[in-house]
This record gives sequence, structure tokens and C-alpha cells, in this order.
Amino acid sequence: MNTHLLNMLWVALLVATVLTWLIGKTGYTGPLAVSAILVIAAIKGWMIIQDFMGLRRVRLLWRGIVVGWLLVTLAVILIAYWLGLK
Amino acid sequence: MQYKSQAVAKPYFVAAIALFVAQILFGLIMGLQYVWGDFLFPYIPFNVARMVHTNALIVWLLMGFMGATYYLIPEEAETELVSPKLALAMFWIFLVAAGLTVVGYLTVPYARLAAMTGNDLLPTMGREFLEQPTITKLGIVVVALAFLFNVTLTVLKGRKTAINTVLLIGLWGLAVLFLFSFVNPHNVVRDKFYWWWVVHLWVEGVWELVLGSILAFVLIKVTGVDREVIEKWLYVIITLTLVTGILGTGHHYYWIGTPEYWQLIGSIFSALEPIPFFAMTLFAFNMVNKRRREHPNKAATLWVLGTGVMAFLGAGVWGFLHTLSPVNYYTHGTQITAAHGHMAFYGAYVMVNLALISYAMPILRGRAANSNKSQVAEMWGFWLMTVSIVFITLFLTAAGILQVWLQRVSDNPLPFMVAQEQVSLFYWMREWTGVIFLIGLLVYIWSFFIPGEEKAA
Amino acid sequence: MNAQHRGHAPRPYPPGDLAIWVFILAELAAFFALFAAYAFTRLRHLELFNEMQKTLDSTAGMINTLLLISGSWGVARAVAAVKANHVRASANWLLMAIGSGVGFLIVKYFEYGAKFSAGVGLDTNLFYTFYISLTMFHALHVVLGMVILLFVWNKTRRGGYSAHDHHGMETGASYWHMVDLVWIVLFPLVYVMR
Amino acid sequence: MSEAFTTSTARNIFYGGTLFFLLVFLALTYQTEQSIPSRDRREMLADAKVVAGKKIWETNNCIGCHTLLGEGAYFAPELGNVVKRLGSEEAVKAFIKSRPPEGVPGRRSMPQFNFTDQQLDEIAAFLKYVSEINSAKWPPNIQG
Repeated sequence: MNTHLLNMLWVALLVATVLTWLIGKTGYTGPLAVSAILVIAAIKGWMIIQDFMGLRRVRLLWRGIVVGWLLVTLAVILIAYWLGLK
Repeated sequence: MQYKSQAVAKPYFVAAIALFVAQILFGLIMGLQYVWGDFLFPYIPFNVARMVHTNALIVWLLMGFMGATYYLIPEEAETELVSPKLALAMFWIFLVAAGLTVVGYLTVPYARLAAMTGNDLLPTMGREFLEQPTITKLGIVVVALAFLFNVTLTVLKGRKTAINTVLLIGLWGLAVLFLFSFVNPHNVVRDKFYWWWVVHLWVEGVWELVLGSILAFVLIKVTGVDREVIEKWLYVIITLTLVTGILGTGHHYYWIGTPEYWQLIGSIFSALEPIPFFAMTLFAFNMVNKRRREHPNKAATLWVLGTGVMAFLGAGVWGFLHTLSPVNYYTHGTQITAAHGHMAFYGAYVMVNLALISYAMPILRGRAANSNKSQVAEMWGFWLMTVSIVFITLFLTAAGILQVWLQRVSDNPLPFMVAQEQVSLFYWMREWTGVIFLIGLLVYIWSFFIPGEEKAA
Repeated sequence: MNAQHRGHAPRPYPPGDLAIWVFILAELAAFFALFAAYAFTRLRHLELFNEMQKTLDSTAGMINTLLLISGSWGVARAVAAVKANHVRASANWLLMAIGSGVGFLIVKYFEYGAKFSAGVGLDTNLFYTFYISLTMFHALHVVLGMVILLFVWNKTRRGGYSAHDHHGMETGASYWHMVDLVWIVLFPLVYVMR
Repeated sequence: MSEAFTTSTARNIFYGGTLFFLLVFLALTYQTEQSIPSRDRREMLADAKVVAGKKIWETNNCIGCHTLLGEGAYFAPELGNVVKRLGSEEAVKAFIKSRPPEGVPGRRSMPQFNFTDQQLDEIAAFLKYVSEINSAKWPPNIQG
């Protein structure tokens, strides 16, 4: 495993986390903020699944299950949020 | 039969099936009382018939488990049972105690029975499924201890496999949790809370370990698949069982005065409870597909596959149907629960017992498998009983849905008894299906008496 | 290690023991159900949830996210190190991950402490039922993950793993990453978005 | 497959996972015990009649036909809210007393238990106590 890549991802994940927190702190709400937050979560989760968990080199079925979990979970959250807007 | 002491299993199996017949007969009486209210009244009131029906079920399943344990432990541990005499003595004590208890139910008013058996000293009677007199309960503890002593020592001196380890964990858990039947606080909420530690943690917890290990044992025998593979599956299945089942207890804590967060926890974990049952179905079919030998006992294989499917349907699907708290709010304590109970008990515990009996009984009688004729009759029994239970479940589900609608959902909710009359058609259909079930059971028993030993031991 | 894999057909099974993956999938299913239940219950109690969310300490949540991510990174580095046969470094990376778990629990301790001393409990209101159930359940997974990592660390320290045999370490690592992954969803859902 | 999936790991996950969820369950049990005093009306148990009533409830196997907070048999009406449904404890007592010993032809009927007046008081007190337990708004309506 490329340790350099791991380090880069680590920094990226830290930055993304602070970004999410800032969105909350600055009081941004609404569809745009929530979409941004969920997209950030998706990217973070994807990085963890692909390279920390190491599923990048595993056949599609297993990767699909875990990435699928992430996307479906976030999609359900988004749908519930969207329904709440009406 | 590889070990002489396995023979002690035989009386357990015979008694189990005899009690099974009693269970069904009293079930038919109750079913009739649903539509013919004063049938046998006041000689056998409904509650008495129900006690016999449910207690006979529990006792015969336990008898079957014990017989199964005595049969499979020597073979797994590769050593004779520590004390076959103790096993036989316990058999008779258990049988006589169970018999006397049933006689007590049928001949004496329940309050008198309670007074006669010293319920005042340690009141434990009169709670669903735990109606047995306190002295019977103490007797069960003694029998269980002697039984566990016997089989645990056998395993300790012999080979320890995943199957006998899991079986022992299940049996010890069963015995330890039974001790909660002696916990009977005055506070109804706490009473119910710990009552479920016996009832739920039995059937959706430790009993499933027993079920899993018996199933694994029979699968190894009839398919010839590597023990290694089957044992892995066994561990995965029982992990899923306990991971979901322990917190799944929460689905009983919705409306009995316990805090409302149980609605969240109970709903989530019991929604996952079908997973282990689904895994069990996959397991059974997978192993049979991968079989390395054609075992002459086709009937046993059928029972094993049946267990996988019916346990998933009855415990998994029908359980899930009414387990989420918003649904359960309406279905709690209706015929839906009864529907689930019938198919789950049959699909999981009745069938696994019959699977092991089907496999072991011919061997105990000195042959690898019964004659074709006998097996055909047994399979007829299988199909008659299984199809009947499916229809009983469907009719009770229909009755339940209608009951929920009339009594709880509609704009002008009907009183309980009025709603009951509205659904009596389904009760009649259930009763007739019950008769077919009894016929199936009789065919099954008849198959034991069909001679012929085409296959040598 | 990297070169070995490049250009090869994908591996049939995820890293670690398949049994842990069955367990991981069951856990993910449980968390999915919890998240979905949260999201849809929020829908019916929008005002309560939006108002109550403001009482949460999102900074504590953010620090905890950083800690878990760092722990996950540490474990990934530990696996990379053992594959390169740097056993000592691997053990140290594991220790760092365990340390991040300890940090997580310390932050949680203060966070809960503040809530409980304010009289908040599981049945204060629906939002807190979810907040406490979800985060407490997750925190217990952190504890379990730490116990697993402690075993793995101990075995690594004694030279139990090597470039040839690190199946057990990958098993523990996969579980730890799952705990992290779940938090990545939990943090924005419960602490931030409204 | 055999390398990817070992029996010893499966076994350890079984023990670890079970222990984990058992501990969670015990912790929740502790929490439940802490919080139910506000819901279970335990102060009513100070009345000896309620305690005696529960014993009569048990020794006559009422649960063999009825449900109580939805648990029991489904042959006869729910009794968790029966005091509210019939209107008063007096009405409950009158109903129990009025059951014909030989039953009602063709219909379900409760047996005649020949309770003394004191026993009837005790049963009614017990059912009154159960009706006041906070059961999260269950049953959905007065019919139980």
C-alpha cells in the first residue's frame, strides 16, 4: 500500500471534516448546505472504503455492497430531508 | 449406532411424539371452542385446554432436544455417555412429572392445584407458558441439572467440536434463563419484563443455538460435506441470531409500561431478526446441493430443508410482519400473534426435532434408513402437516387482519366479542385445517410401523 | 506490495476474515435502520429536532470525527507497515489508533457529562432518545473496536504478524474502519444538517 | 475460501459479538429499572389489595383466556383497560359475579369462580392498578 496516498487521504479527510463543521457553525441551512454536507460525507466515506478499508482491489460485488450501503444511506437521509422541506 | 449409550435417546423421541399428539388434540379442542363457545364447558375450559396445548408443546420440544442431545453428543464427542442410567432415570422422572402436571390441570380447578402444590410459598404460577406448579418447575430444574451434568461431563472427557460446544452453550443458556420463571415481582411491569427473559430469550435466543447445532449435525450426516465448512456456517448463523435476537427482546417492551425508547431499539433489531433465518435457509440448501453422498434417508433431508424454509417463513417473515412498533401498536395481542406463533414453532422447533428423529430413529432401530414405503409415508406426513400449518397461519392471519380492522382501526370500533363473531368463518377454516394436520401427524406416526429393511445398517 | 497488485485481477474477498465481513454487514444494516429511523422520525418532528440539535456540541462531534479518521488512518498505516515487514512500526501505528479511540471516549465523556448534568436522559424527548441511542451505540462499537485492536496490537508486538501472515490484523482493521465509516454518516446527520 | 474464512475467527466473533450485545442489553435493563418508577405506578402496590388481586389473577389462570396489556391468550377481551371500558371497579365485579355456572349455550363464557366479596375487591383493585400503568397509549381504543 502506498503510504503517501494514505497520508494525503488523511489530510483530505481532516479538511473535509472541518468543512462540514464550518457549514454547521456558520449557520448555513437549507437544501444547498445539506447537499454539500451529504456530498462531503459521500466523498469521505468513499475514500475510507476504497483505500483505508482497501476495497479498491476487491471484486466489484463486495465493493458494491459497501459503497452501496453508503450511497443508499445518504440517499435515504436526503430523501427524508427533502420531504421535510414541503 | 456408533455408541451404545446413544440408545437412551429412543424413549425421549417416543415420548416426545406421544406428547405431540396430545398437543394437537388439545389444539383441536381449543380451535373448536373458538367457534363453539360452550364445547366441553365447564369441564375443560379454554384456559385448561390452552395450558395443555402450550405446555405439552414446550415439554415435547424439550424432550426432543434432550433426546437429540443424548443421540448426538456421544457421536460428536466420540465417547460413551457418562451415565446412561442417569439419563434414563431422568427420562422417567420428567415424563411422570409432566404427566402428573397435565392430570392436575385436567382434574382440579387451577386455584386448587395452586393451593395443593404450595404456590403460596413461592408464587410462580398463572403466567403464560409458565403455568406449571412451582414444584414441577423445581423438578424441571433438577432434571435439567442432571441432564446438563451428564452431557457436559461427556463432552469434557471427549472431543470438543463446534457442534457440541454450541449445543452445550444453548442448553446451559436454556437452563439458566429458566431460572427467571421463579422471578415474579408484584409490579406487573417488572413481572412482564423478566418473564420475557424466559420466553423470548429462549425461542429467539438460546433455542436457536440448539436448533443450529442439531441442524448442522444432521447436515454433516446426510450430505457428507466437510465439518469445517458446516461449523463455520454454524458460528456465523448463531452470531447473527444473538446479535439481533438479544436486543430484539425490545419488541416485547413496547406497551407494557417500559420506556418508549424500546420502540426504537426493538423495531430495529427485530427487523434484522429474519437475517439469521434467511442464512439458515441458504445454509441448508447450499449444503444439500454440495452433498458428497446420497444418503439413503431422503425423509431426513426433506425435514432439514423444510426446517430452513419454514423457520424463515414463520419466525422470519411472519415475525417481521408485526414487529415494527407502529404496526405492532395495532396488531399486539391479536390473532396475528397467534398466526406467527403457530408457523414459527412448527417451522423452527417442531421440524428440527422431527428432522433429527427422522435421521436417528432408523439408526436406533438398527438400519441406516427406513424402507422406501416407510419414507414415502413419512413424506406424506411432512407435506400434510406442513401445508396444513401454512394454511392455519394464513387463516389466522386473515382473522387477525379483520380483527384489527374491526376492533382497532375502523371508525366505530367493535367490542372484542362482536369482532370475534365476525371472523368466525376463518376460525372454522382453521379448525378443519387442524384436522388435516392431525391426519398428517397420524400418517407420520404410521410410517414408523411400516416394516421392511431394504437398507442394511 | 503495491506493485504486486497492480494490474492483477481483483481479489475475490475483502481484506480480513469473511466472518468479520458478515458481522460488519449486519452492523451496517443495523446502523442503516437507525439512521433511516432518525431521518424519518425527524420528518414528523421537524421543529423539535431542529431546535434540539442546536443544543448539541458540534465542536466535540467534529473533534471526534478527526480522532476517528486519524485512528482509521493509523490502522491503515499499520496494515501497510506489516505488509512491508515493519512489524515494530506496525505495532506503533496500532497503538496510535487505540490512542485516538481513547481520545474519542474522553471527548464523549465530557459531552455526555454536560448533557446528563443538564438532566437530559434517554426519555427526555424523542430527539434525545435518538441522539443518545445512536451515539451511545456507536461509542460502544468504538470500545469493541478498541478491544479488538488491543488484541491485534498485542499479537503484533509479539511478532505474531508478518508480511506473509496478517490475516488477523486485516480482520481487526476492517472492523475498525467500519466504526469510522458509520461515524462519517452519523456526525453530519445528527450534529450538523438541518 | 478456506483461507478467507476461518472457523476460529468465526468463533471469536460469535463470543465477542454475543458478549457485546448482552452487555448492551444489561445496560438497557439497568436504565429501564431506573426509569420505570415514573411509569409503573408502583406506589399503588402499597395497597395490599392490589398485591392480593395479582395473586388471584394468577392462581385462576386468567391469562389463559384474556390478555393483559396485550399478552396472554386471545380468546377473551383485553383486561389492561377493562376498568375504563366497563366504567368502574363496581361494574367489573358485577360482571365477574354474574357469570352463569353452566355457561351460555353455544357461546364463550367466563367460568363462575364463586369469589368472595373481598376477593372481588382485590381483583378489581389489581385491574385498576394495571389500567393506570403508562403503556405508551396502548391499546389504540377503549375496545382493547
